[in-house]
Parts: sequence; C-alpha cells; structure tokens
Amino acid sequence: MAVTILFLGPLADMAGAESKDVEAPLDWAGLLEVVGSDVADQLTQERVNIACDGRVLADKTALNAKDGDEVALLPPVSGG
Amino acid sequence: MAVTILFLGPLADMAGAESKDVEAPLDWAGLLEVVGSDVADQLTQERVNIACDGRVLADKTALNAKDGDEVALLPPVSGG
Amino acid sequence: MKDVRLLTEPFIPGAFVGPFTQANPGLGGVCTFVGEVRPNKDGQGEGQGEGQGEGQGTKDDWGVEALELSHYEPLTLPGMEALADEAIARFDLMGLLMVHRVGKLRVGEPIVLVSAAARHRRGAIDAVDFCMDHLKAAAWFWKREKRADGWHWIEPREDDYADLARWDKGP
Amino acid sequence: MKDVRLLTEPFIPGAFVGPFTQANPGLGGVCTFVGEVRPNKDGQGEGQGEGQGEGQGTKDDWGVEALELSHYEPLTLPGMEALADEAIARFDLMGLLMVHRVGKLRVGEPIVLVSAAARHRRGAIDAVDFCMDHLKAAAWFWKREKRADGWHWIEPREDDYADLARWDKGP
Repeated sequence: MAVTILFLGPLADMAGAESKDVEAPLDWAGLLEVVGSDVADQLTQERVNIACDGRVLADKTALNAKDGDEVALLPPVSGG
Repeated sequence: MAVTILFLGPLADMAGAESKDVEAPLDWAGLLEVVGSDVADQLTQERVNIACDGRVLADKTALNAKDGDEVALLPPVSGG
Repeated sequence: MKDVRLLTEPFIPGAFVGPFTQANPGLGGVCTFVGEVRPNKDGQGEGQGEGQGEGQGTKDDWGVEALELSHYEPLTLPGMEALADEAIARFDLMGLLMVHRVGKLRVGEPIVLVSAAARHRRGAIDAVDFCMDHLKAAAWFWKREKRADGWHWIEPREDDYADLARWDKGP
Repeated sequence: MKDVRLLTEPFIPGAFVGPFTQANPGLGGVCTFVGEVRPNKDGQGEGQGEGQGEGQGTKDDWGVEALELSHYEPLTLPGMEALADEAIARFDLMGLLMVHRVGKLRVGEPIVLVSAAARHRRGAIDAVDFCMDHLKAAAWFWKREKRADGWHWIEPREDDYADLARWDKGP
C-alpha cells in the first residue's frame, strides 16, 4: 500500500490529476516535494487545508501519513 | 346620510358593537362624546389611530368627518 | 413580479411558492417564511409563537383552539401593497409574494407567507425578515385567539416592536 | 427533526419542504432559502448571484452555461451534519432541513435548500441565514462554472467572508 494524495477543486487542474499515489510514510516536506511547485505554493498558503485519513489537520506541517492513508489537499471552498 | 363609526379589533368588544351611525359632521370632541368612556379613553392614547374616509389621520384631533364618511377606530395592530 | 393577497380560506404555501419561483427566471435565491397557528404551549414557558401574542401572562400557557384575524378593508391590502413596494425597492428584489389570511383559523393552518426572489441571498433573506416584522406589528390586522376560557385579543410583544425598529433608517 | 442530504440529481424544493413542514407539528414558523444556478449577467453590472462567484472581473459578465460542484466525501456530509447540529442548538429549532447538490448543474436548477422550523420567526430566519453563510464559505464544496471560454473555478467573495464573520461569538 501507499499514501494517496487527493487534489480537490482547482488543485486538480493545477496538478493535472485528481490523485497521486506515493510511498508511505509522507510528511509535510515530502508532500511539498511530490506535488509539483504550483501546488506546493498553494499548500504554503494559510487558506489551503490538508486532511489526513478524513480529518482536517490543525497544523498541516505536522502531516504524518502512513500506509493506506488518504491525504486530501483542500483549497478555499465555495458552496451554496 | 350620516357618519359611520367602525370599531376595529378589541374596540368592538369595548363598544359592544362593530359600528355606529351618528349625525354628520363629526369632529374629535364629538367622537369622544358618542363612543362611550371606555373607547374614548383608548382614543386618547397615542397608539390608537383614526382613519377617515379610508385615510389614517396624521393628527386625529383634526378629525372632520362629513356626511357619508366612514370613521375607523384603529387600536394597536397584530398580524402575522 | 409583485403578488399580494388577503385570503379568507386556508391555503397551501407550496401552491403559491412553486409558481412564484417559476415566475422569476434568472433568480439567484428565494427566501420564504410561513407562519402557522401554533397550538401554543411549547412546554418551556416561552409563551406563544408566530401568529399569536407572547408574554401576556399565565393565560398564554393555555392551549389555543382557534385564531381569528380581522382587518380593515380600505387600509389592509393597500398597506400590504405599499410594504411590498418598499421591500422590492429597498432589497433590490426580482419578485415578492405576500399572502395573509383573515377570518377564523385552526391550529396548524398557515397565517402568513412571504417569499422574496432576488439575485443575491442577502436581499432575499433580509426582505423576508423586513416584511415579517412589518406584518407583525405595523400592518392593519387584529387578532384574537380562543382558549378554554374564551376569546383573547393579542397585541404585539415588546420584542416585535424592537424587531420593527431595526429597520428604521437613520435621520 | 434533522434532515441533511447531498444529492447528485436535480431536486424540487417543494418536494422536501412540504413533508418537512408536516413533520414538525406545532411549529410557529418555517423559513426556507433556495439557491439556484443563475444564468449570470443581471444587466446591472452587479456580478454573479447565489451559487456562483461574484466580483471576479469582467469575465463574470459572460453567460454561465453550467455549474459543477465537487466535494470531499469524508468531510462534506459530516461537516453539514455538524453545521445543522450547531444551528439547531443555537437557534432553538424544532427541525432543520439542509440539502445540497453536487455534480453538474444546469442554469435554473436548485443548488441548495435550507429550511428551519421554529417556535418563533426570529429563530427560523436567523438559522437559515446562519446556515447559508456557512454553506457558502465554510463547507467542503468547490464549484466551477462553464462560460463561453471554458470552466472557471469560483471562490467566495469578500462579502461572503464578511457575512460569515457576523456569526463569530465574542471571546
């Protein structure tokens, strides 16, 4: 197994994919390396959140994804 | 013809009637005389309005109803 | 489009709101409020609900059996029309629907319906809020409710006057 | 009663609101907001309406052909449930209905429906206002719209964030 990175909303366009599987474990530095510079730039912005295993991280730089985890990259939302 | 006084809402209970025909013309002093003391007490309160001929009077003491006019006594409202 | 009505018979809100929404193509949002005759007595000592008076003392805790709304023909509908015009202008509405019952109503029957269609949600929601506050405490209706001990006239609560005052424009 | 749904197919608001109202006997009032996909371009240079972005520059004046709403399954529905719980507690609601579309939507289709039943009108109206502000700028949805030149992602406007901030409780 591996870690699946999900690109939500506009990040999918930026990444050129909706998801990407990478080797576990995956931390913040590792994430920034594998997502490409455009997405990495977004991730460093405060308004972009990260969820790991279905939970939004209070501190995204504390990311520590293990085998089988899904890491969702969550840009600013717009509903309604 | 005459002046018809209409008692709206709780004023009808107080007056014991929904309307009353009186001789024209009818002014403020005349109105207070013919409606009975309970209704007269109400009329002197600011929150009770008077309409003459379908228009609410800005100054009810300026009432000057002529033959055929309808004088509506309007207590505090409650809709919705 | 503006649609203002006084009804003497029970109505089904959806039968008005559906066609109203259809009649305003291109809208961004529709906000609707429906007030119904409450059976009273919410079990929490909070007094009465919409369409009835509140805070009138212990008799409020008695069950409501019926409600009667009276109005004054020459003023009531023209007043509602003027209120609708004001709301349309103030909140930049595409359409406004305003329906009010008069006569005798039973518990559970709708008393009032206000529906506002606008390009933006803020206008639609605020318009409904504005119209309800005015219908409640500044439109030509008088209502009384029948409880076990007979009919009681209902006046607006202090809260209703306070709600109304929110819309006063500054000097 | 609480009823929170994510729908992938078009829905008719009245088909939800009617049964919801029936399911809350004894209510004083029901407030409902329905947001629809606007064709854009209100002819007054005001930008976009509900369900779409506003103030994103001149391309906003182009007609909208379709809207697509995406979400993130593990967060979106639980987030809506939590929002509903918060609204029910905060505004003392008897019931709350919250329906949100995902997937591709055409112009005129409902995107979102919030309906609140309460004993008092203020609670019902404020709850709808509260839920809409949060669904708009603090729920897990992403939306893009198709215009003549292709798809464009939409972010909340500054106004949406300002609307949301109204509900912050003091320290």
